[in-house]
Amino acid sequence: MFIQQLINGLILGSTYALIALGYTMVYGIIELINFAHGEIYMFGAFVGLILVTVFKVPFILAFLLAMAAGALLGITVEYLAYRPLRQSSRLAALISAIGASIFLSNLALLIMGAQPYTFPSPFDATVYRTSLFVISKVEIIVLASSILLMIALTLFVQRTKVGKAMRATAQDKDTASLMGININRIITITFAIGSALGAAAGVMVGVYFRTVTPTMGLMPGLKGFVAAVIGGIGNIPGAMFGGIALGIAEVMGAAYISSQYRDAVAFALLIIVLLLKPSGLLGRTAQEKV
Amino acid sequence: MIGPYYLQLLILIGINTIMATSLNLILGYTGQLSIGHAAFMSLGAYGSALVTLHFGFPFLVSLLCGALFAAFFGIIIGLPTLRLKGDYLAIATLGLGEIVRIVFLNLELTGGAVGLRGIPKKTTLLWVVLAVLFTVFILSRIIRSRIGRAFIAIREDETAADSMGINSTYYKTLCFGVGAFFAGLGGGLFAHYMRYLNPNSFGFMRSIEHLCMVVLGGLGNMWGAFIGATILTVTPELLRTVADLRLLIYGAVLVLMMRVRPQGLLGQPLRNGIPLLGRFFQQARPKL
Amino acid sequence: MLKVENVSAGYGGIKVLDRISFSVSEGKIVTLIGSNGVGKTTTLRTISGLLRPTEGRILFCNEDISKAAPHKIVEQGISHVPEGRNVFPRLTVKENLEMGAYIRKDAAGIRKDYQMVMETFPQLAQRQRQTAGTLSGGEQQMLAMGRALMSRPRLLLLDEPSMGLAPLVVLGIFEIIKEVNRQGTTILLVEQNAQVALRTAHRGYVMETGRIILEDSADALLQNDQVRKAYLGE
Amino acid sequence: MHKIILKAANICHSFGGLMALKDVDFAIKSGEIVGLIGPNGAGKTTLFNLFTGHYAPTRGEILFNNLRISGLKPYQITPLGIARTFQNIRLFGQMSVLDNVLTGQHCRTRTGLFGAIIRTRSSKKEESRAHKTAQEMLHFVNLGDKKNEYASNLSYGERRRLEIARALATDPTLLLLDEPAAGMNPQETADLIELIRQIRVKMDKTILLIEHDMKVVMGISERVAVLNYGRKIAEGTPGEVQKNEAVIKAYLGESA
Amino acid sequence: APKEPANGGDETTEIKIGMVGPLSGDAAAYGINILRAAEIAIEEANASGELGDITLKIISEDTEGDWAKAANAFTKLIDVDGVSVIIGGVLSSESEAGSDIVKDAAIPTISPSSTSVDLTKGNPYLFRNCLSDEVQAVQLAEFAVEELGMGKFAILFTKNDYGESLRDAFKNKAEELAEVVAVESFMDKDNDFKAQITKIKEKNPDCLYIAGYYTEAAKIAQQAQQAGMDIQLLGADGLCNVVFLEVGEDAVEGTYATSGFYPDDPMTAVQDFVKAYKDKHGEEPDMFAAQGYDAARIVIEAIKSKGTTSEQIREGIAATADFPGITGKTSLDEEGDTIKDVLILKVENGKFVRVR
Ligand SMILES: Nc1ncnc2c1ncn2[C@@H]1O[C@H](COP(=O)(O)OP(=O)(O)OP(=O)(O)O)[C@@H](O)[C@H]1O
Ligand SMILES: Nc1ncnc2c1ncn2[C@@H]1O[C@H](COP(=O)(O)OP(=O)(O)OP(=O)(O)O)[C@@H](O)[C@H]1O
Ligand SMILES: [Mg+2]
Ligand SMILES: [Mg+2]
Repeated sequence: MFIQQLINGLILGSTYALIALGYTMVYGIIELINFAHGEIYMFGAFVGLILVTVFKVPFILAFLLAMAAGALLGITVEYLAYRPLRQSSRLAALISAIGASIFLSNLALLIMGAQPYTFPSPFDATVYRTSLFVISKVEIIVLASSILLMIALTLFVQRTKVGKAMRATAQDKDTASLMGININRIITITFAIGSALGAAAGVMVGVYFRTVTPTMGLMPGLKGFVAAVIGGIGNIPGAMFGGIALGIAEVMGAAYISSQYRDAVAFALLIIVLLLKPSGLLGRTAQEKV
Repeated sequence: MIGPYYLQLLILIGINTIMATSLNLILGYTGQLSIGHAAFMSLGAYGSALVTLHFGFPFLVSLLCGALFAAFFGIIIGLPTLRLKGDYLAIATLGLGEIVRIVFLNLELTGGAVGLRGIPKKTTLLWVVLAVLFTVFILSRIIRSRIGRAFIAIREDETAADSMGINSTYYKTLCFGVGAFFAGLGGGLFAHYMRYLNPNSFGFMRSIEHLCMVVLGGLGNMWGAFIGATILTVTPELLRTVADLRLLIYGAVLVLMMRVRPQGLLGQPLRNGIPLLGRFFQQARPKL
Repeated sequence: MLKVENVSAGYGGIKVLDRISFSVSEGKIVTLIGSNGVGKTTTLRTISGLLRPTEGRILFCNEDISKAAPHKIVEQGISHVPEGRNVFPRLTVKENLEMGAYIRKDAAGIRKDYQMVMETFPQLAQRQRQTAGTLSGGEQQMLAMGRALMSRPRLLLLDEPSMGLAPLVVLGIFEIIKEVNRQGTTILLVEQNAQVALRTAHRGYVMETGRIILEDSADALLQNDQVRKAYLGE
Repeated sequence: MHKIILKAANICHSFGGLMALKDVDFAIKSGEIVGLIGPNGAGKTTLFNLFTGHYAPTRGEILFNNLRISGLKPYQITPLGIARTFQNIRLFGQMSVLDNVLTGQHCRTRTGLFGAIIRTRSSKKEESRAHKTAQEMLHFVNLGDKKNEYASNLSYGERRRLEIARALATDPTLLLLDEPAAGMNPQETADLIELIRQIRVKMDKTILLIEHDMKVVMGISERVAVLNYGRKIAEGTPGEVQKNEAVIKAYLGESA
Repeated sequence: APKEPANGGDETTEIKIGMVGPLSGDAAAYGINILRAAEIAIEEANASGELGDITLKIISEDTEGDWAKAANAFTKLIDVDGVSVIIGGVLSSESEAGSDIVKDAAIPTISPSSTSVDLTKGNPYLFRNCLSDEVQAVQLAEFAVEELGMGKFAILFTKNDYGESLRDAFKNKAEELAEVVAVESFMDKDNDFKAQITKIKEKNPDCLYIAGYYTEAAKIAQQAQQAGMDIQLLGADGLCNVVFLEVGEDAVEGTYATSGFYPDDPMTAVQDFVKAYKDKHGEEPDMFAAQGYDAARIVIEAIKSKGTTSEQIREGIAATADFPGITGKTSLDEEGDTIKDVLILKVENGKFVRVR
């Protein structure tokens, strides 16, 4: 049973990781807790759903289009709600983000209604059974795609010029602009990528859990944020590990302590992790230079 | 005479003012990002309601019990987590808030998911006004003292504060304790007004609401907390006239308000992008 | 090469620069000296586009750059070493230098210049993989200089490059400034250390509370009584 | 009179793999002004950080007035009588100038939560005493007329002086100044030198300062220690140090 | 005190009916469905002229699913809008928070869906017309043991008052008749139940009782199927929504659920309602909608029989007996609680069919 629970945690964790990746991306660059990320995730799921069910678009295409739509929405939100606050405190931007999040989820409610929609699964329901555990094809795809995205994203940020420019922008915008970096463009790209990932997560998780609702972004958005922080702010592999840590903590909490205290146990474990590693699992622990 | 609805709004404004001012002490003055304030509120609410129900304590005593109960947990919980900084602290407080909520959801004593019923209605507008004045009085006294300076020093630069001989762990804990005390007071008033308690109203979104009040009003400003609490209590009610569009507009209002006055209504304007909260909330600058 | 005409600028409502005018001709080192807070840094920030002038205009190679964004100005060939170094604290030394060459496309040239910077600042060579935030003050200053050089600027704006540096390094830095200039980069140098600045520069301007009060060749300024008293501490 | 107040024995400190300080021995006698110089990255600021408790030494021990202070936290060390300024100015920006200095008095005052709320007699007395001292400090560094400004609105030179006033307000016996003259012009530097002298004469403090401006170091120090790559390579009077071959090679350069 | 609507000189009397429930947030689906159905009932009543010159007007207030905000909604409806009667709250906590408010204001209130134990006890102004959890759970437990021959039960309940009271009732009965081997919980709106399912699977039960709502229940069914659990699923009225069938697909085949409402019931009242609802909103009404419709009907009948003041409406509602609702024959006991028949539905070929 332990192995099965571990796998359960791993899969649940990778759904969090999918969300956390986009989260941490934006978070790492402009140090903004992009509260609306959960709504972009929801939006992506809806776009994917509508394309597949109403327009009968093939899944892969719908997936890509949803990512594009997510990117577009992310850019719009950034432009309207965050850019005007670029020079202000992080908290002001946080409140603006909360406002944007409330706005978007209620807009979706108005348009789509409150009933959950069912996402038709594009994958067959194959289940692989071993003596120790059971895993389905969708689960493998979810896990694999989160790992792939993490690797791709890490390489992008660490190795490419744009990625480095993102990190530079994250650390000091003025100085970055003195290097010839177009700050607005970099931030736009960041939001585009982060939001596309958010939308991708929405579609993946929508397919995996089968339902799409206007409020589906809230909890996962929160968990994505938690995962991103647990992993170390702005750290892409960290987001992945943070997500998985959260998933496993939840599952183990439910399995071995009490399902009634599932989230409580998960949070308690994570707080303990933070106390041991105050800047996240993979965060830099370098001593502050005085 | 004002009607019950407006009376209720006034009372809620008062309670929210207490919540916002006490969070302001933690966030605005000491610079600690806490998003678990609702948990302290619930501790105070349940604490005071339980002593009223089980021991029949007089109202004032039960309020005090609730507040002390919250303060006690504020300190116990705060002590280990206050080592954390910035968003890491935020996550820890968020997590603790959720833990408190889930515990209440499962405790027999507090009625679990069904909630706690039959709390006598004791809170009146007069009590609320007195409690607000009391809170503001005590908090401003603290802020205008050596302790308040220590709080602000920690907010501005913890390293430098350490160098002034300020034991930042002690003061952060103290600040959480005091903040939790008043949050608990607000919770007690709330419980004895609503006559019913259920953990689900003390979740993460409630904490976020408190946060919005403080930021909207202006960090580190007592009046700001009051104004923020008033606006965010009244706005959703005013918007009831637009039914379907209510929260849609509410969200847009939050965005617009921040656009117009990013420093909060009564906050100080920023100097060249250096936010009110000094280094801490600014994007990382090189520390030379 | 650079012409600043009647430029005013400031922060929020506060006007810091009051219709200042000066020019920097190609191939020269020009220095701007003045006490703390007179607006030297503000001047440089206005030139590099971090601040918008409220009036007047700035011409670079006869093109008006007063409304251009900072990154456009860099592309024009102006590079700014900001006061207080402002290195990217969580990028490594190497990555910081690479950011300096952000606008360049010639990989080979970049590699060559990277070597050049490593030779110029051997102390940085030992710390290529260290994150810049943990460098000592002086090391950060070197890094900021090196980073600016990596963009191969036509005009280099230097804001107090000697601040916090060991005497030996200060001498070295000014040697480097001269050397860079000899290789064809025009330099606008802001310095507290007026003595060295005037000895290095060809021409100097003296600022006082948002205005330029004196301008002359550097040698002449070194001899100027007023300057000697106020800025050379004699 | 000339008793040793600070003594560091065999101090080593490493950051990860990097040895920033290696076997440094160092002592300061009461009433001295000592200069600490050395190339950039030599470990001077790190040494300060060890003295004030911001880091704990990897090896070695530090005694202050015969009390072992290595391993203590900054807030424990400051009350014992060591105060510092920072290389990069670290003021409380959104606090008034006066409040900055009052904060310096923190470890010399006692008022607790109760006293603060009730405003007891003793807390009022203490507060007015603190105000008086703070005003004196501000006048001393010539910032008397700026006391109600926000610290972040001060000019650079003023900030440096405010930091010194704030440090003095902790009533230290030993004052550590990290590059107090950085970014100042010659006139301001001259004023600063005068100020440091006054601190010693009028306030009877022992001073250790890091500085790259030789006019300052050689002008006021009685003794100068030189660090290079984490090791102490020379120590002596300014005259001796200036002539020291190793110091010239590593730090001063020929022409200085 | 309740305010009578001012209708000086008009021939028609307008009665305002308040509605309190979550119209946004996580629980919005429940509130919106109830509101839609109540609106249909009221439009029908106004159109049919059954109330003579009385017209009804519904005023709805959103709670966002938060009971504290529900308190504002109740007070506002009573104090500002002057409603004579309220339908709501939807969630139990909302009704709990409103309980004292409506009692103080003497405004009769009928909740279409708040199931928490003893909710209406001691409050003469608070009523409800939803199936009692006790009755549902007990009857299903008996049915499972006696008709289906089940012996080893597992329970998976949602961590709110609905899930808890179902769990309590089911567990007691099932333990009495057979054996309960596992009891696990989950949170509303959870997506992942594998940890609980894995745990339950270890215990090898032959039957799983899901005390929760349709979305989560469907996912549980699916995940259980995927985990290789071959198990009989049981549930309560919370399952009865098409979403359960759509999401659950073949995993929910064979599930038995108690319900008060069966949309394929040939009864004309039911068919009329289903048609009206479908025409207006394009989807099949669920149990919430049906109960909302019935709550509104009970109010209308009360007005018809007793009169238009709040007190009269209260008397009318309290007197409800053998009311032929679309959710079955409904009577209210002296505490204001419902007495109603329980149906048992089974999922067959992707549709609910009535088995009892
Ligand atoms: N971000 C800012 N916001 C508001 N005022 C500012 C800001 N930066 C500088 N100032 C003010 O503008 C004036 C000029 O500052 P500036 O930094 O240009 O001086 P400077 O000549 O470079 O001085 P220093 O030698 O100290 O670097 C000063 O009075 C300063 O207080
Ligand atoms: N927190 C840290 N992490 C890693 N390395 C550090 C840290 N702090 C300092 N160092 C390194 O230790 C060495 C000594 O630094 P220190 O700041 O003491 O130099 P310094 O003598 O004060 O130089 P400067 O005169 O330039 O200020 C430097 O090489 C620096 O890079
Ligand atoms: Mg300057
Ligand atoms: Mg140093």
